[in-house]
Amino acid sequence: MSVASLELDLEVFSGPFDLLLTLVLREEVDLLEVPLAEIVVAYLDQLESRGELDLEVATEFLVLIAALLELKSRLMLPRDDDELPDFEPGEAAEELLARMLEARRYRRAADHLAARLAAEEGVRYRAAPLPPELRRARLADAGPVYDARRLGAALGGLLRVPPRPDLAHVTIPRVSTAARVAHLRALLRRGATTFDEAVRGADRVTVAVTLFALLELYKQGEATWTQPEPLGEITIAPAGRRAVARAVAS
Amino acid sequence: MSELARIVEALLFLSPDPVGVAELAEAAACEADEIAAALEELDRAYAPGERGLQLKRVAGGVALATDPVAEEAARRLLAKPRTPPLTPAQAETLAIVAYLQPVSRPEITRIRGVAADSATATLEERGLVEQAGRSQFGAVLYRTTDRFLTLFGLDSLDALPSVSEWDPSPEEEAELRERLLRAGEQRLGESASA
Amino acid sequence: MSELARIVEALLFLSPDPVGVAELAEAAACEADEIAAALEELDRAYAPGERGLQLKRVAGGVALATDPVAEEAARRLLAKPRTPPLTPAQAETLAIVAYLQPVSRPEITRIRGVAADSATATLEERGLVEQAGRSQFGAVLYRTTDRFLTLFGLDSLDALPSVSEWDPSPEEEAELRERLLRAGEQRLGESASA
Repeated sequence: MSVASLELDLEVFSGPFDLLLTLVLREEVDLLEVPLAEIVVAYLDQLESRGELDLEVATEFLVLIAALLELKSRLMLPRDDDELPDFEPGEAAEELLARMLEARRYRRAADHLAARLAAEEGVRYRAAPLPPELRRARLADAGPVYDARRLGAALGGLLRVPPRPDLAHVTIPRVSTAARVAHLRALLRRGATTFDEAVRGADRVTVAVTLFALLELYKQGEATWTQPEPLGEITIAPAGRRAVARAVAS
Repeated sequence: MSELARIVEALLFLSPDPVGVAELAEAAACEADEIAAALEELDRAYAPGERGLQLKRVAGGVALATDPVAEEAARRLLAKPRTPPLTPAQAETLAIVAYLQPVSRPEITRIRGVAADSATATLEERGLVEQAGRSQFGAVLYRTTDRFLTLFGLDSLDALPSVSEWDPSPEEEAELRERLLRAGEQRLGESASA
Repeated sequence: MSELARIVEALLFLSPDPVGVAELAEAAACEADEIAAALEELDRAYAPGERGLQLKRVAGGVALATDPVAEEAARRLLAKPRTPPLTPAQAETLAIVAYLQPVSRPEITRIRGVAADSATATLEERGLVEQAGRSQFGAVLYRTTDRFLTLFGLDSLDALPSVSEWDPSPEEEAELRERLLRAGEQRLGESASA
């Protein structure tokens, strides 16, 4: 089977592949309207139904379809006229032909290389580690390979202190968890309270740190908290013996 | 055998890669023409059919290698083939790299009409090609290695036949042209007359 | 030389380890006494002083090895010291040791602002620095080696280039060590407060 006799049934064209090729090159069929993917699928179908792969034919098909793809993509991309003039039908055919000739040239070079490799069959080179006495170099065999200036430059780099970055524009809020724990304990000494109460008038960072403080108290067993519904009010209550003991002591 | 020839023989035995004459001269602390004379002496000692080893000029240097007479036994002793043969895709990719180097993978793909990624990767893994920087468009460029020259028994890339030798003949070109155009036109004629 | 002797020669050439007579016989598909005869033939070819290689009987079999005549040349050709390029961390550490020696690892760390353990270990392994006793606080002290001088092409430590060329504030009076430590601490202080 040759590529030429690949039967196609496309919307814009029905017939053998080589006829399509000719019509495209003579611009009787607009390449832009030819779905190349369908040609590939048709080719694969045919391959499958035949159950064998002729490399020669397969390569020819690939070269042809690749050339068509490139021609089509060039047609699809608008270009400046002086950069790349439109193909005349004859030129397109020449381009396709040149492509196939080039592929053929390197296929032959490949045959030559494969033959050369086969001719060297049986010529083996030695791949053994060096004897131990040669593995460790003697100082006498060494020459200068490093530049001492590199050391001076490295030391100069270490003497340099980068200028202190100006942090004046950054305000660093200072809220400590300890302070918020103390604040919560003070509230809880008077009984149950709410989270809103605990963070009344506070900024976002303080609200966040207060939440950490509350987690800390919960972990210590000093407080429990409940929230009946999502986004609802959080009630905080003193809990456990330690809290009671603390309340009694105070 | 002269002492210098003996030294050169030992150096070639130890060195994992082909060694150039200049390197041999530096190691043996002598002149290049003395090395050349020693190599001639070794050439006589290793005349074809004399020994189990031969003196090869490959990859711009000299190397000792086995004579194919021992291949069958070597395969049994070492339990591995010398180097696996190339698949057609690998051979084509290698040919394109050998003749056009440095060459990028997209360029190889353009010539072959089919992606060369796996073939290039295998050739690189087998040490036959290596990366050689990047093209102005950022694609990795490939070139052949000294190992390629050694395994293919080539002294240098110049030892490859000129690429024009592989050009299809005018007859072939004409035939291809025929197949591209006339075959289709013929069908066109047929369908018109049908 | 007989074909079998040639084959045995090639097998010994290829094998990195000594090969037993039985193994040779199996590989060459022949009898052990034929191998013995081939080895005798090779013994004559490799008679002492004849070649750059010798046929040796060692534990476990027969091996080809180089004749001591080539030892000096082989050393020059193949025993190249391993001198990979220095990383910036290694260069800094080496510079500190070179200019301040003897210097302890904690001191190197203070000057660089980052731990120098891996760089120091690599430099020690490559023979560029070595231990030189302990400081009064028990820390290992380092100094450079003769190998360091050779690889940097220096006659002595006095030949180290003056730092003034790379010094950002050469007018300062303080001693180099003191200034390096101060700079290191300033860098460290910054990264801690940042």
